[in-house]
Amino acid sequence: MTIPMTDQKHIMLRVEEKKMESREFATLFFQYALPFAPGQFIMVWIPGIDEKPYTLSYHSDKRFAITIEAKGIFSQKAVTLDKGDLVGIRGPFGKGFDIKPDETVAVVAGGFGMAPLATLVETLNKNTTIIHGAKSKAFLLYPERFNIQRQFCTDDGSFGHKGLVTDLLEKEIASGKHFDCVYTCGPEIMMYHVFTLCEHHHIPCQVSLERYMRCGFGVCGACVCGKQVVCRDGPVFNTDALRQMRDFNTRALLKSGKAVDLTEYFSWRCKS
Amino acid sequence: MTIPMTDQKHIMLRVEEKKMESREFATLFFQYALPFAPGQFIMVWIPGIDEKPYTLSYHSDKRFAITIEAKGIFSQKAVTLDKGDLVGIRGPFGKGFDIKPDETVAVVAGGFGMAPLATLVETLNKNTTIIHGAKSKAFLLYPERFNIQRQFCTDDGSFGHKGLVTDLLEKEIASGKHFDCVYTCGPEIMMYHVFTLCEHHHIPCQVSLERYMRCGFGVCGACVCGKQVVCRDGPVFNTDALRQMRDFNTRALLKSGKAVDLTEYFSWRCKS
Amino acid sequence: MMTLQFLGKTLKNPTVLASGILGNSKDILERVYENGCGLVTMKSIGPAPRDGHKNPTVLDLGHGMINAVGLPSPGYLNMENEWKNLEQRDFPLIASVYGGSVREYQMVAEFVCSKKPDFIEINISCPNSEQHGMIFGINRQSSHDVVSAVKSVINVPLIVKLTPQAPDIADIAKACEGAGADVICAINTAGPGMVIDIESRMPVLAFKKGGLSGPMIKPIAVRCVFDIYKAVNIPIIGLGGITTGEDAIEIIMAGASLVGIGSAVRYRGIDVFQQVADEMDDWLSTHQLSLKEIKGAAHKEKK
Amino acid sequence: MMTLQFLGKTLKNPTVLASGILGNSKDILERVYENGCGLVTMKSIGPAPRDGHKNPTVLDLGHGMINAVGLPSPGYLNMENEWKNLEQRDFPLIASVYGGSVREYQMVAEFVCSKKPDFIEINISCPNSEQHGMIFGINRQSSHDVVSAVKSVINVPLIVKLTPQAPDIADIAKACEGAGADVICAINTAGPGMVIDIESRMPVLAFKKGGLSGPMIKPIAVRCVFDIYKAVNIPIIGLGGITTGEDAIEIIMAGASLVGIGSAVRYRGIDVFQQVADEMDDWLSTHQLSLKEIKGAAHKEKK
Ligand SMILES: Cc1cc2nc3c(=O)[nH]c(=O)nc-3n(C[C@H](O)[C@H](O)[C@H](O)COP(=O)(O)OP(=O)(O)OC[C@H]3O[C@@H](n4cnc5c(N)ncnc54)[C@H](O)[C@@H]3O)c2cc1C
Ligand SMILES: Cc1cc2nc3c(=O)[nH]c(=O)nc-3n(C[C@H](O)[C@H](O)[C@H](O)COP(=O)(O)OP(=O)(O)OC[C@H]3O[C@@H](n4cnc5c(N)ncnc54)[C@H](O)[C@@H]3O)c2cc1C
Ligand SMILES: Cc1cc2nc3c(=O)[nH]c(=O)nc-3n(C[C@H](O)[C@H](O)[C@H](O)COP(=O)(O)O)c2cc1C
Ligand SMILES: Cc1cc2nc3c(=O)[nH]c(=O)nc-3n(C[C@H](O)[C@H](O)[C@H](O)COP(=O)(O)O)c2cc1C
Ligand code: FES
Ligand code: FES
Repeated sequence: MTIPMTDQKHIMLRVEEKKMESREFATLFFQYALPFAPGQFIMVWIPGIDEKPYTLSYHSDKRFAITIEAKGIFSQKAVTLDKGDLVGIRGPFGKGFDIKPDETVAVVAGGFGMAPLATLVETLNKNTTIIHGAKSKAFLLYPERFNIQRQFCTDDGSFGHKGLVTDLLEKEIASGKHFDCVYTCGPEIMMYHVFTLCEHHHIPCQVSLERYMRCGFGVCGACVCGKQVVCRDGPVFNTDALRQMRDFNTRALLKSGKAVDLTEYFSWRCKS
Repeated sequence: MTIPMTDQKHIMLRVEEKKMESREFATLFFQYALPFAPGQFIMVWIPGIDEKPYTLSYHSDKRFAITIEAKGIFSQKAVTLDKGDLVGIRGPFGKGFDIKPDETVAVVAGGFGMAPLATLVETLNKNTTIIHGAKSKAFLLYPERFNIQRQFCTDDGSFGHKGLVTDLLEKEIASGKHFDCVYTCGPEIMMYHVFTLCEHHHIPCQVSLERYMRCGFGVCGACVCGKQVVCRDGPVFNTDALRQMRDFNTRALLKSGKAVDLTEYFSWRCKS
Repeated sequence: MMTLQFLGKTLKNPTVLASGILGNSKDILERVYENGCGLVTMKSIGPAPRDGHKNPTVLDLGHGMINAVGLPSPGYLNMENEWKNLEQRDFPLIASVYGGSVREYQMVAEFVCSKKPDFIEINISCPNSEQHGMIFGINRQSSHDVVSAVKSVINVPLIVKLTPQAPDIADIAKACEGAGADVICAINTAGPGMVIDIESRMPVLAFKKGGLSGPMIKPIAVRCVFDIYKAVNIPIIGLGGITTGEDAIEIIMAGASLVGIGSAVRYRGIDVFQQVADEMDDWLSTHQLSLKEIKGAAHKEKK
Repeated sequence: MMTLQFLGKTLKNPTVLASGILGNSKDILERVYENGCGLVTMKSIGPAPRDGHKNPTVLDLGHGMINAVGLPSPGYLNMENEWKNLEQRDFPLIASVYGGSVREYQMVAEFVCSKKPDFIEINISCPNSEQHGMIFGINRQSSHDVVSAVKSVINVPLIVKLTPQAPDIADIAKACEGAGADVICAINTAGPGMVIDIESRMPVLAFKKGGLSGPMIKPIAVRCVFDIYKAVNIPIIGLGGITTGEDAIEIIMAGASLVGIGSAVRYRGIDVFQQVADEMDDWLSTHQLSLKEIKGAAHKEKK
């Protein structure tokens, strides 16, 4: 018996173009034909720094991009990269969104959650409802992108509705609009509320989760979430999986492997 | 850059049928679809005994066979194998005969040399001249095979012409018959004389050489003959190669790697 | 048909989840068990909280992988929730432990033993930390010392996991057996190796070096198990590159009683355990043989 | 462009034919040279005639090979014809020697030196014989002893070929440097490994165990060269799995001055030397770099 095995050495690429989306968001473009389905991710290595997972925020036959929010050591370094700088990528990894053409769907993005959703949105029809929320106007990624109109909301009312994405989603549902599926990405607590709302209305849901990752291919266990392996079974999970996932919105593993509640997890992430 | 590499683990096969060609020659049949071109060889492993190179003496889409002459420890064991016995094979290895359809050719076999030539003969046209010599009648392999007629000769005159294969070949040439190519296999001294005769008459020649082998794929150096690697560049060599091969009919390496003249080489082979 | 007894425990088949593969929580260990694994191993537990190395830590080289995860661990005192979850388990469990000194191994193992795993494995063979593990496994005396220290404080069978970097692994195994080990587990990762990216001119792994695993190390694992089987009388868990049922049969013929699987989870998915067990079962029934009959069968001379 | 000076000899490029690959006669060494090899090595020469092991001796595992040829050699006294042929050579030559004792190494090397090879390599690292070679290469003291004994009787540069089985190969290299070695060659085959055929239940190699070579050992070779480069100041011949120009660049960045090629002859043919040299050349000119600039480039800290 022969098991097919392919080399996953880093593909070394130079930044072809850089676009600052705002002071904290940068998009890095690379010229490379990467096979990819919306929702999948790649591991991005900055030699000498670290390696982290990122979803593609743009993708075509010839090039792709990642959009990075400057947060910790790695992403702050990443947004300072410029044309000609070298990064290594591995992947794509994971399972993307399950997309059925001709469905009527909603896409709900929380702040930066729009990055993984962007390539999905580009495959959807005009009939799609897009709800995009953030802390404030500056955190609304790609304000001019897509030819489907978005409904915006901010915590501080600096743009669109003042309030939460779930407010807007609830209103849409209440208005009688039927959704075959709701896709969401954003802070886990937000995704949890979107999921709960969908459950209440019997709407299938697909969420894109985030956990600390090492291998990216289902071996090291860093990213396990309940019985799921986020890097391999996900990062996109559907309603069936979420119902049984006891760590969803409750627990995550620190780098040490210690299981902690999500508040502690995110405060750890903030420090490094 | 990715270099294609394929596993060469032994394919373990059970003897499907055994045919005693004579008291010293046995043909073992195996049911297995082996890609193969006449002149190539396989390494045959008898677990617990040894592993040696053999050419296929029969080959079809579904089965193949090797014909073995009982000589030393290994081949004496091989001819005692019977239906159901396990052997491992690796290969095929090497380059076979360069066959051009519609040529008028001669095939010259010395005794057991008919084994590697048999599958070649089966691809040739009726117009082919086959000359087959041996010590005596009992050593004339496959007396009933082929639907092309053979000219036989024996050292002792027990069958056909009394004398050497080169006598018969010379006669054919003298009679005005034109050959585009002469294929030969047999004792090296015989092949050398065939080659010399061909050179004299400007006839291209292809000979199948034999040397002690280990790897079968051009790495260990056991089988080197002049600048040629018999297992990989051969075992079939053409006139161009033979002209430059200073070890042809002169030198061979013993198992230790020691280069000796052919008489010493064969007397060593006789002992083990 | 594959059910077997192993040191008083009933296992549904001889497959074992290797330490450091997935085993970070009860939930995932349970899933591995449900996917056909006979016996699961937790990620190695250390004396103190440890983050492990920065990424890249794990790379797939095609014919195997290289890793320097660097023994991340919550630390043995910080896993109360996990132990509580594991109390409820309905599957057999190996707890793997490591330390930086004989005393640490002993301390961690003693504590972990109170949490009632079915077996305790000591990892004296990890190449991915400057201070931990491997140093013990390449020396006869230190292997002996750590094994006898741990053995004296636990009351479940002790598995000792060895490194192929030992110049004579059979000799180390013998020392461990003499010190009271109940089982030998062989092998941990081989090498170590290094991969340099020529564009950035940097070793790719943040720790630079890493241990090799997967198909490319199978011949090393088979040789180690073969050598150990000749030297000791305690059972062996054979692992290193086992990916198919045929691989499993091979290492059992070398002398293994159980078969560990790690990297193959990458190549065949989490249900590789069921696949390998089924393939073994098929092979055995086609050949009308039992596991017992093939154990150590490649040793014509002995047993 | 790739021409380089190496201990007083001019080499047309940094590729080296590994010992035991083809190198059985002057004719074939010459062909390897004509196919682009910068420096060729003869098959290791021993103190007495030796047939090596029975077949199977060499197997291709797909991602590399395993061999236990078993150091066949005509014996140093039985090669007069070969030496005569080699006198006429117009290519640089390494003669590789082995022995079963310090005295034998010395005896063989002294005699071989009188035949005027350009370099003598001592193989203190072969795993495929019960009595020869490897035992020296895994111990600091015995490595030192054999090197200084040989060094004292030869007048050409001395290359010492090491085994990755040494628990600390850099330490061995340092001992060899201290004893007078002019060059380190790393690595000989890794493992050893074993392949068992499950149908016959037999180890496939007649010698049972064998050394691993080819692509699967490249990470081990790179790590060894990296470690040795940090420890010594003499040049290194890096080999083990080198198959492409990029592999060659990688091991040079780890610290090698020359690049050995063995198993790759199987994967790419006898002209692999020219192919690798051309690929290196291409890479260097695309990157506008010289060999010198990339040597040891993966060591950001040092040199
Ligand atoms: C599948 C997947 C896809 C991803 N795609 C993207 C992407 O497209 N773009 C992108 O910028 N990042 C993405 N990430 C996150 C990314 O991998 C890094 O975690 C992130 O860039 C922060 O890395 P850091 O090392 O700089 O910060 P860290 O050192 O990890 O943490 C510092 C900061 O990160 C914030 N932070 C980290 N993780 C979280 C979290 N889970 N929730 C909320 N805040 C968090 C903290 O608030 C803190 O401000 C993805 C992660 C996964 C698992
Ligand atoms: C490419 C190739 C194809 C081959 N194909 C076949 C084949 O189809 N059938 C087959 O039977 N053998 C074939 N051989 C030879 C075979 O590999 C063995 O060498 C042979 O079977 C003898 O093996 P042994 O170990 O039994 O005898 P050994 O121990 O090697 O030698 C004992 C006997 O072999 C005889 N012998 C060995 N080599 C030679 C030689 N070169 N010339 C003359 N006599 C020799 C000696 O006279 C002696 O009687 C082939 C060899 C090569 C290299
Ligand atoms: C990513 C990864 C992490 C590992 N972590 C550990 C560990 O924590 N403890 C341990 O004893 N072995 C660890 N190992 C070694 C494995 O348990 C196993 O011995 C080795 O990988 C060989 O088996 P395989 O080829 O089936 O993977 C790890 C291996 C890998 C690939
Ligand atoms: C068939 C074979 C025979 C070998 N014989 C020798 C030998 O006689 N002396 C020696 O020093 N090394 C010998 N080696 C080891 C090689 O020289 C080399 O160190 C090893 O194969 C790693 O390089 P590679 O991966 O490029 O093959 C042999 C290797 C092989 C594959
Ligand atoms: S990142 Fe390793 S298992 Fe998911
Ligand atoms: S048999 Fe090894 S090179 Fe020909």
